[in-house]
Amino acid sequence: MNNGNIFLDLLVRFAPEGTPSWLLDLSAAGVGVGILVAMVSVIAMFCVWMERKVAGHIQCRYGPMYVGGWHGWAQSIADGVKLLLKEDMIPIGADRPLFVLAPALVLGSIFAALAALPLAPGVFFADIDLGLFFILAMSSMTTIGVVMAGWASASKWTVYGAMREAAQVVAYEIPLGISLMVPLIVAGTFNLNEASALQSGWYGMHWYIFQNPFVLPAFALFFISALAETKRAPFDLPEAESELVAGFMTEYSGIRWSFFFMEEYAAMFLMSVVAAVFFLGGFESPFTSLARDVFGEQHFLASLTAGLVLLVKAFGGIFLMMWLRWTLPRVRIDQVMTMGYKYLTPLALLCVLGASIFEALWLGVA
Amino acid sequence: MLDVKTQDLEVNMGPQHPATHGVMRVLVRTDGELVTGAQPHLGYLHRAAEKIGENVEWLQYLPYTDRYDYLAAMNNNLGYSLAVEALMDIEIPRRAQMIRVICAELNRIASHLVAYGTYGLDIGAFTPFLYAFREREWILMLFEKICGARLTYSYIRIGGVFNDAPPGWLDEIGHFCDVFEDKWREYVDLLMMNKIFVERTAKVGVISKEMALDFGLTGPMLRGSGVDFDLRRDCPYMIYDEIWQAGAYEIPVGTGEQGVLGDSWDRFYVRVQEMLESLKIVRWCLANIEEGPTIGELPKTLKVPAGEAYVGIENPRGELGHYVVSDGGKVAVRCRVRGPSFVNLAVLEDLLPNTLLADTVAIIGSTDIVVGETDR
Amino acid sequence: MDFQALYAHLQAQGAAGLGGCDEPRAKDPEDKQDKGRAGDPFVLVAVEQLPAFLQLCRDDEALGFEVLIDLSAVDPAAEDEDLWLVIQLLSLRHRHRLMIKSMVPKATPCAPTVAPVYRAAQWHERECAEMFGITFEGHSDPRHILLPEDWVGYPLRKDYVFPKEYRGVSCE
Amino acid sequence: MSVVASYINNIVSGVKSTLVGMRITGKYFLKKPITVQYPDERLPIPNRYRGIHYLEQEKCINCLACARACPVDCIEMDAVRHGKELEWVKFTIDYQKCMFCELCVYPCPKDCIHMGNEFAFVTTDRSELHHDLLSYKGMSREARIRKREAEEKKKKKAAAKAAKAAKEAQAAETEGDPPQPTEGEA
Repeated sequence: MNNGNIFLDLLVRFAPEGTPSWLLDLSAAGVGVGILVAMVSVIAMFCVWMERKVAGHIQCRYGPMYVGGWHGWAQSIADGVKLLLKEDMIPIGADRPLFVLAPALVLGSIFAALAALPLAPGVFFADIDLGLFFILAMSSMTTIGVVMAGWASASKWTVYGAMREAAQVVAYEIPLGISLMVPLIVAGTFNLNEASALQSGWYGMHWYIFQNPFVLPAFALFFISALAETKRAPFDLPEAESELVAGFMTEYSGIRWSFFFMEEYAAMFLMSVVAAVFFLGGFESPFTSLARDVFGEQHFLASLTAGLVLLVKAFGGIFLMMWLRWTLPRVRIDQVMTMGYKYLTPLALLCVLGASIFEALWLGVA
Repeated sequence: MLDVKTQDLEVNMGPQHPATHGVMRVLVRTDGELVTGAQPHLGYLHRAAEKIGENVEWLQYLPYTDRYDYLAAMNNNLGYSLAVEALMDIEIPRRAQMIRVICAELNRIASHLVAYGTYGLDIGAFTPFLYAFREREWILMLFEKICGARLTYSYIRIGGVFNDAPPGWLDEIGHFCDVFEDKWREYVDLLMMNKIFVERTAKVGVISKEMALDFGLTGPMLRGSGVDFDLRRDCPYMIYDEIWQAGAYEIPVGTGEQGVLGDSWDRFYVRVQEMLESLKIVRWCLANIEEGPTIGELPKTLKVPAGEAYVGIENPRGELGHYVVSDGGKVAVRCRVRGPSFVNLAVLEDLLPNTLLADTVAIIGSTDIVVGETDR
Repeated sequence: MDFQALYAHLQAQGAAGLGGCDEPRAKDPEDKQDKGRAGDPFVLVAVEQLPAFLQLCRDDEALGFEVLIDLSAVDPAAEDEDLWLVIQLLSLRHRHRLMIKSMVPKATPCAPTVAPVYRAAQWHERECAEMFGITFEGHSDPRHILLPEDWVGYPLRKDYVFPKEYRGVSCE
Repeated sequence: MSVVASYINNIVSGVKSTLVGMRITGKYFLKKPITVQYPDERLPIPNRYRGIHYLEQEKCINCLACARACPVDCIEMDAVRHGKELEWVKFTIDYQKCMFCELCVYPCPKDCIHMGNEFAFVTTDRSELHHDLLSYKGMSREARIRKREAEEKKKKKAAAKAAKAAKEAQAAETEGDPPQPTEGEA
């Protein structure tokens, strides 16, 4: 029986008789966290490499080509090692405890949010009924870390970056949440596993965006808000390298800086997975349904296919984010606010209204 | 009511800042994101070019002219050469004039490409920068073929040009012209007409016609404010008058199409359009170029008669003036350089207050300065 | 208008401080010492009257010099008693130029500021002041512009001696 | 334009221009990059490239024209003249100063200094930027041979002259004229 943690299940199965249950719980959590951290780090590193390659090819160049041989695949690892070995600098005027805590908080909260993601049907770190709620709450925590970093650095540029981040995230949490309500109305659940499973009809094409005409515009709104949430161009104002030097992370260097960097890519992955689950069918696709038919519902190959389908969808979203970043200029802070409050929020509300009416009529008919 | 007042923040933009296009410092006083005062500080790249001009021989000064506006070195060479030639009585062969015009106009395109690319960078779009540099690279390669250098050409000399064009060079330029037009379309679509770019630059940093004249702005800064004036047409030098009479090119002027007349977008669009006009001039020269000598008859040692002359030419950034004074000796008495960037930059003091911090970057970018020239 | 017409017009208008003109001429074959004079013509204006003169140049319809292109100075020789203050004007309407020259004695290097007439002159005057040591009376922002505030001497003067060091940094 | 119309227009134009931009960047994403992988591949360097100088030492006559033309005085040359032949001491270019303007190339009467296509000139020591263009110091073998030949010729000539003078002197002596002052030199 699934009690919410597959690692605990495995441990219970293989642990020697008489092990105290708190030890089992603790070790299961430890293993889970370890795997999560490793997985997210690998994904973030891959995303960094991918970003550099995508940017390169969009700009008629190759991007990294040397480290590791094939298309510079080991570039991120090399960079990571370099960043680890760099001198850890804390500015003299900085607020030391906050300065040190900020990257940890940023990375920690994004890891916590990622814990709620499903890896494959039935494979997850934490099965939370209010999963989406948890993800949104945790990913908002990063803002606190960013503001802390900006303030603690004792630099004018970082304060600008931090204030921009705070204003931007406050503005975009609203359309982000509201636009997510549209698929929630269709799905009726906050649980990511369940939400994904509900799209399995129509040979795996019964995605929410096809279930209700208002989900597609909601998806566009969600995607734009997610860009702003993750500080991606054209909403990368907190960093705004041509205006604020490097924004809130101006004073950071070495591994602490790389935490912010990893957070950005982890957040991109998180948002892409959420988009995939709540708009684009989650695990479901014709391949998934085919694999299920061929191998059987519980077969691990079916699960693998499902997991890969989700991964492909997530990376599709990440690619779109990169594509946008290397196409668009940056918006100004007041335009960010205008866009958030005057365009995205009312449009998202309209989508909710439309989806509700459609759903009510549909259900009424059916 | 509560009277809440925050303290103004003084921020040093520069000397090392991505938006100042070199080592310039703008002391910005801000109230939150709002800029309440700005003061440009120059001189970080001051290399005493004018003093050097008084200490080296006439021809030896040529390489130094490359170095003030290093993005348009051909134009600088040309300006200096014309100023010295104004004192001397020499006939410049027609082929040399044609090659001069081709080089100057290609260099104008290259310079505007950098302006376009870096402005995109200021606004936050990275990709147009590399697209622009791709075409600029081509132009630099063409220059490399004719004079051997990519940035500091020292090619246009007093009395003509140093070398004749190598075989096939003119055909390559023809090919470049054909390809460039398609790419130009992409520049406009990708950045100039992008909604975010328009929002960021239209109605930002508006320079009225009166203000432009009062500040002595020239070049695209002036034309962006709707003043139809171009030295190539209105104070013609070399063969530009002939080209204008032939109807080969037009002068783009700001129209306020996307916002207000004289805003950053207008200034920028003038530059982008100028690329195409320069291309037309190059095409005309390619069609009309003839064989012939490329250097006038010069004495072995350059002798410049006593006197003084001022010659202003249309640099990509505005009027580049050289005021040279000679006493008949081997060395200039005075070699004054009127750099357009220097003059155009002065407008920042009045333009920046009451804009947002992000606009500051957009406005500095729209003046398209080269710090090598402001500081000389 | 060409230079003669401009000069005649200036004379007719009774321009303040107008003190003659100088035009290029060929070498005098009789005189061995004479080098002739090449280049552009200019008008000579008394330095105290410069603002009034420029005001006329700007506001007179026939002259119509909207733009002050350049303002700089020349130190002709170390032994010379005057600095030249040289101003280039440009008329966009009439497409003509005018070079104006004023003599500023080295003994009392003072000139009235022309920035109220042409705002463009402000930075040029700052540069001129630090490079030649000309004091522009009434200038609103008399800071150095290209050189550091504590720079000693006026570099573009012919009698300028290059410093051996600046703030402990050797300049040799 | 009414507020609503401009509101909708903003959305439409924003989406449209974004799509146009994405089409362009997407097009280049699929194309082959134009850059070359520098140390492995190199772009061709044109003939007129202004790189590190090279000197055709055989032709050079040590006339200093290039050194005089140099705006930064970075060329130093020194040679001892033995008749027509040159014994080279140095011909250095200080690449800390050189700005590759090619002004030294044009005035050369013998067309012997050129700018090559070598541009990578990386050292860890500034003194190495003081580059000696000489391929040999002193005199070349040919020059030495020529010098020796010239000297021999000279000697022969001198000998012949001396012999002639001696003959003349003898003749004069036999004629009984007073000796001439030039005789002492012979």
